[in-house]
Amino acid sequence: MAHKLKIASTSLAGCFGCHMSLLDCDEKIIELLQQVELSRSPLCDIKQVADCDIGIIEGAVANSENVEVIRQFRAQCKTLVVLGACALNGGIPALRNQYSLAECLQESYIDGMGLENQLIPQDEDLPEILDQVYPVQQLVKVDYALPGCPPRADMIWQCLSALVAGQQPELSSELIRYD
Amino acid sequence: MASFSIDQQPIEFEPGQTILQAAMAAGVYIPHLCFHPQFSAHGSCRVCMVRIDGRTASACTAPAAAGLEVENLSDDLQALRRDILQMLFVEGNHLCPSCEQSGACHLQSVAEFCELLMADLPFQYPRRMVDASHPDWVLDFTRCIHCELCVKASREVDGKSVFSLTGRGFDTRLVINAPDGLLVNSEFASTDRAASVCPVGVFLPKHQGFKTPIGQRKYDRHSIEQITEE
Amino acid sequence: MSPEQAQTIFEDTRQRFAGAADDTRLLQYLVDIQHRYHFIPPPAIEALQQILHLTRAQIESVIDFYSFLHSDQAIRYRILFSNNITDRWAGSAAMMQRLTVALHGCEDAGIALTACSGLCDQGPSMLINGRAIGRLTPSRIDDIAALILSGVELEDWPESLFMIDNVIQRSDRQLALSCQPAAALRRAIELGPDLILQTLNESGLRGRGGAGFATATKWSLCRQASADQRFIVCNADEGEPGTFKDRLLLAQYADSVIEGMTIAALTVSARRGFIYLRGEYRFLLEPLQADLQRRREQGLLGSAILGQAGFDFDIEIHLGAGAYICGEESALIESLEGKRGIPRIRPPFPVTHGYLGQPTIVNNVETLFSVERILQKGAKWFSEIGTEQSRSSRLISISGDCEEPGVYEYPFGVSLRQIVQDCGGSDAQAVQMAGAAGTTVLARDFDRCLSFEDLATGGSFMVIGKQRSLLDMLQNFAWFFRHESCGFCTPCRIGNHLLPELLQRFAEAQATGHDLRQLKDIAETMHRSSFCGLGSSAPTALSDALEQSPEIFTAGMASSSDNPAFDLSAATREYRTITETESW
Amino acid sequence: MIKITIDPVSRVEGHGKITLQQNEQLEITQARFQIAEFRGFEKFIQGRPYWEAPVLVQRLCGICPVSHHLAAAKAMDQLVGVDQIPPTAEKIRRLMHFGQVLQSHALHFFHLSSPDLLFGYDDEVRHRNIVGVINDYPELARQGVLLRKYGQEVIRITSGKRVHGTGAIPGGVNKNLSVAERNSLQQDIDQIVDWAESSVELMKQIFLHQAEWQKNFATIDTHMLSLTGQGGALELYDGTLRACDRDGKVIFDQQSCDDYLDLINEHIESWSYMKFPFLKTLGVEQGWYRVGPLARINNCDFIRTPLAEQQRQIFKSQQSDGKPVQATLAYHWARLIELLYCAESIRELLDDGDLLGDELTAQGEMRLKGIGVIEAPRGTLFHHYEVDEQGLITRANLIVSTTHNNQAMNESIRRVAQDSLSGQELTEPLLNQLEVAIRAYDPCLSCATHALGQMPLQVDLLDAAGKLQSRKYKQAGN
Repeated sequence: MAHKLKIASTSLAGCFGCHMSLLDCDEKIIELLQQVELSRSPLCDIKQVADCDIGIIEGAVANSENVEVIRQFRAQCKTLVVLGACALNGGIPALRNQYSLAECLQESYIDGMGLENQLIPQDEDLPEILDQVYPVQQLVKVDYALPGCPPRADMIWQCLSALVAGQQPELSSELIRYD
Repeated sequence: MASFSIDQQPIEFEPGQTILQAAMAAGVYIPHLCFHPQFSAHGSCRVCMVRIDGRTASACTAPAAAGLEVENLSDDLQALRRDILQMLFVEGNHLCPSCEQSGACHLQSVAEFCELLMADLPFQYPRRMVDASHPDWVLDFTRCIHCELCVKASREVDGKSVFSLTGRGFDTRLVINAPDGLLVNSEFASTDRAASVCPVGVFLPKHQGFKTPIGQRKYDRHSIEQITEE
Repeated sequence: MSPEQAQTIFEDTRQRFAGAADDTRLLQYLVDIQHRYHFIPPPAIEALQQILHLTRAQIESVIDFYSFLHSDQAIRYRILFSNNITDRWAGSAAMMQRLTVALHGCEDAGIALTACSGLCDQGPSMLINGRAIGRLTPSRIDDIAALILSGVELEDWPESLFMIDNVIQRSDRQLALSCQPAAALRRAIELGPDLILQTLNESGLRGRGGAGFATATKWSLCRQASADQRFIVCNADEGEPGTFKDRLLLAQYADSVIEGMTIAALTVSARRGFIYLRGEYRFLLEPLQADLQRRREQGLLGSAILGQAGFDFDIEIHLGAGAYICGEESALIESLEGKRGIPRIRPPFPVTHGYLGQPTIVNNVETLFSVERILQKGAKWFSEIGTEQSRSSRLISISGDCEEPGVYEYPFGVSLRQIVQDCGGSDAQAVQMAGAAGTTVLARDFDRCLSFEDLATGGSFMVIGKQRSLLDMLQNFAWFFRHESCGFCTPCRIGNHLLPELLQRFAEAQATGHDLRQLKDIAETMHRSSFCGLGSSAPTALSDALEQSPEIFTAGMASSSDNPAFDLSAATREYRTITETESW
Repeated sequence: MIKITIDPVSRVEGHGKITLQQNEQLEITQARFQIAEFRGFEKFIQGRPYWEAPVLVQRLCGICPVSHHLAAAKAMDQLVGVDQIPPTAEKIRRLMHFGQVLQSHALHFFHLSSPDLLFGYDDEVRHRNIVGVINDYPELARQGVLLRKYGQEVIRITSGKRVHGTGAIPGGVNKNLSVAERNSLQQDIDQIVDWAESSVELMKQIFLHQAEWQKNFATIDTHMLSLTGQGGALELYDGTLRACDRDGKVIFDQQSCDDYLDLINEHIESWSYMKFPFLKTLGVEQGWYRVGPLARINNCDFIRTPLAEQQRQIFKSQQSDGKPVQATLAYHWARLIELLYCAESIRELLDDGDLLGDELTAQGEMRLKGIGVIEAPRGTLFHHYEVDEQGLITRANLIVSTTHNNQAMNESIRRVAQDSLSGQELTEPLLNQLEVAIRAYDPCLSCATHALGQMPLQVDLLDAAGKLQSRKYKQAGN
């Protein structure tokens, strides 16, 4: 029996829209899921990313936990596929880079409307927030970047189905949309 | 008529035309950003780099001459364009998802055409104020690519000098000629050509954003190489 | 500023410039205003708007472009330390530190860095309100601090502080020849334009600015261009880090240079000429003005020069204001026209469409100097030494790690080994040729020759001792180009902005394989696609190092990983500070 | 003391985790659901032009972007002085939103929760997922995928894209439906209604099959908040606020959404980036409540569409005393009733000629404040914006659905911890019960897919001083 490719996926600071676009491959996703083995992914209960053939990341890097996860993925996955504007240029979360972190926290937890009390959350179990939102490729090497918010399903499909078939994906301009 | 070739295809030209002008007249697309047919060449964006008889040069400034062999869409030139385009993407705040210029933005469409998948340089995320002082227009300066088309349009078409570039180097920025630097106190009028010539999303008409549905926007219908600028 | 003060400045400005209001002189007015008020006050801008019919934004954009002009506030003593690598090697950082400490809390003084001030043979150096001070030592710094703290006007400072030495270490036939005012000019009048061009052609003279374009050809093209007027410009914007030979020529051979300009004017029928003098050489302004005046009085400038009816030519001096790009000839012309120094699209070239769109010859100081030599002594005398493609000799400015810095004249074809030996740079690991934008020649290649065929130079020759870090030098050059890129084109504006930060990762030994690749890619993009020579040559030393000295980069790498360096603890520092603050 | 961390529980508007503390007797002394991510939308939207808001803020969530898009658009209607958008615009928006709720509910049930429900929470980890469902119940899986696809297509046709489109603009919409588009949607709608109906049936059977367990698991008695429509109808797009107490008695009703700040405040805990909303009159301790399908089906008096109304009555009959159904797992059932309601409503709307109309926007006098409230798939969603005279946003307040359930989710995992975990060595299936509880809420932690599944279960053994002594990961699979 042919070796089933192992795939992991996760979302960092993002909205999950890229995973949604992956599911927008519709019936084809059933086909794809049967051809691969899932490692850590939102679709299953496997908790840790193991050695994988393909890792899929969406979302930007905004806190210390994101940094840890992205580094784990890079270390464990042979091929890293990065989805979406947040991951590739910070996307909407990067609008926060227009302000300092202090200003953002101040607005949410001190000056916000309808607050009963005022304090900045801080707990040993909470990850530390980064000074700004960073794109993924400023931390780790990216093998395939699929832009878009989210990348269109046909682009994701083109990329993943080629990788699963052991081919080099062709991401031509007709598939590329940044918005 | 004299001719030269672009990617082996013969292109006829009029004396005085640049390579880019001749190509556009012949319907051959050379990716470009800061050039607009209504205005003199600027030469700043460097996206229209081509190879002319083995030498790399910008098509918007290079005069057409008989017998030239011009290389345009070869892999290494497209790669060079991607390297230039990604610099523009990391310089400003080009967040296409929430930009109302999406689908009608030259920078976006040229980059999509050139198959730029990601900008692999450190993003700068400039912080600059939005100028919404004018009743009809908002200016988002963080998207400016310094092409000076608005500067020229204001001067040459509108007969004013509302816009200037100031500063030097990476601090180069667009400013408005008004005592307090605000658009509303300049000579700018809502119908000025300067407002409609921007290839990116600096000039935003107020209250109009997102009125064109996805699928019907300028570059949804045709990709950029099929559209001639008006 | 009180309304009365504002009114005074407004009126004063109007009166000074309204008489001959000329918007091409905008930069000159601004330089003057800056000098007068220690900044450009808003009422002065208003006055200029009124008399020049320019918009406020147009004037402010010029102010913003030049680093010696300021519209924010008056600072009585503006001090700029030359940040050229040779000044740093000579200890400028410690001098700056010393002065900063001494002037701590003094609101009258502002201290910052500037690009090479052209005193590399007598560094470390500084500019104070545009006046140069070299040979800084702790005791001179203390003197300066004391003068500032006691509020002594700059004019009343001891002259000894401002002494500039002009050291000729080696003369060959050109420097050895004295200037006999009018000798060359008389000869030129005898010959007439055609034979002047023929003489220049036979001499093999090529432009000394660096590009090496044949001078006779440039002049012929200018002469042939149909036009109402023609202009002669002497490019004295000697900004290439490490070069100062033009400074010496302007100080000691000004007559030759001016005569070279006059010969050019005769050849192409130009009536006006400019010397574009870099702001850093402001101390040469008055002597040069005096030279010009003397020559006018001698009938060597003005109308009917040497009695020749119709031979009318005069020269004015324009000051730059801290912009390296203005050494590029088309940017220089923009600056002469009073604008920001942004290079123009070429073609057309200045030689047909230059100042005010008219044919203009822009020649380097040394080129014009050589013209005078050639006309004095003949083409054969000039061309009998040198190499096939590089006739005669040229001047080089030697600085850095050598015992005898100064100006040297060598016949073309001399080996670097010879030069290094002559100047006492026996411990050199390399030589930086042609400034920050030039090439780095390692000691193993010292058999290479000074010539257009092999190693061309604009005149800068910085000797790099074994004890120096090449990476440190690259960082210094990266700082320089970030400071000096005009910002017009994409690769130069952004590439030069990104490189210092990347190099810093290597300096901190945090870099990775990814960062190394990125350095190469950015350099390549800048080199291939920049609009002008500044951008395309800015990464030359970096590219040389990547190729010739890869070990300096590997030493700065934490890993060869494809992942970029990322400092998590730096990125979370702000959060920790915020959450540890009790005052929320 | 042993500390157990389930980290990350990503996707509740980002990332969350569960932490438990066990003492030496293995009793659970603390259980917390913490939100570990902070994005700062309220700040960074400041200074942006108001018309960007609907497009920009939908990026809060890729699973229910339309809900954010429309809540913001409704706020923008107020800003541009439009109290009533044209019928075409309103119906296009409603259609878009029905598509949204349909696809989101389908996704949650079929792709994420059905493995727990079909195989049990203690099924083998490698099998307990959508691939297991595809293999064991291929037709059900296919129906789930196609139901979701249909919802996404409704969104695409009305907003231009399946995820993060641009359909709604201040004062209306930017497109209507073409005849061809209408026809294409009509083609499959009967099938969709059928599948929706059979999914409710399936869920009902599952619930009733283990009724006792289903009714008790993670169950807590809470107040409930939702919008209701005309006459107390189930309403997803518009309406007034109604809150009922634990016994189903009205706390307030027919309250204008514009007054939400008089009704709801938020509390901040240092251990979570997610705030804790509460009913102002009842205070922090007593005022917390639940939102979402369970709250909506409990709170409403009837459903306008017949098939869904029938199902609602069956659902309500579970509670003989007429009190609200408080079973946490009943969220799943309520959710599928809403799925059916959406399918029926789409069928009805597609027959409405207004969808093809040309009047897309209305105009009015600019105002400086706008509040838009909508029922997102996971519950009531508040968007509040203030702008300056120039049209730039100066302030914003967003209370997203999942936030309302913050306290309830914490209470539910405490309940599970006490009932099932306390006094035991913790095993993966036991810990999965915590996830099953959270999952019932379908928290939009970038909106809860089976996402809790991606949490590595990290168990930290602490000494009495709270110092870490050892750490092990409860790993499943691999």
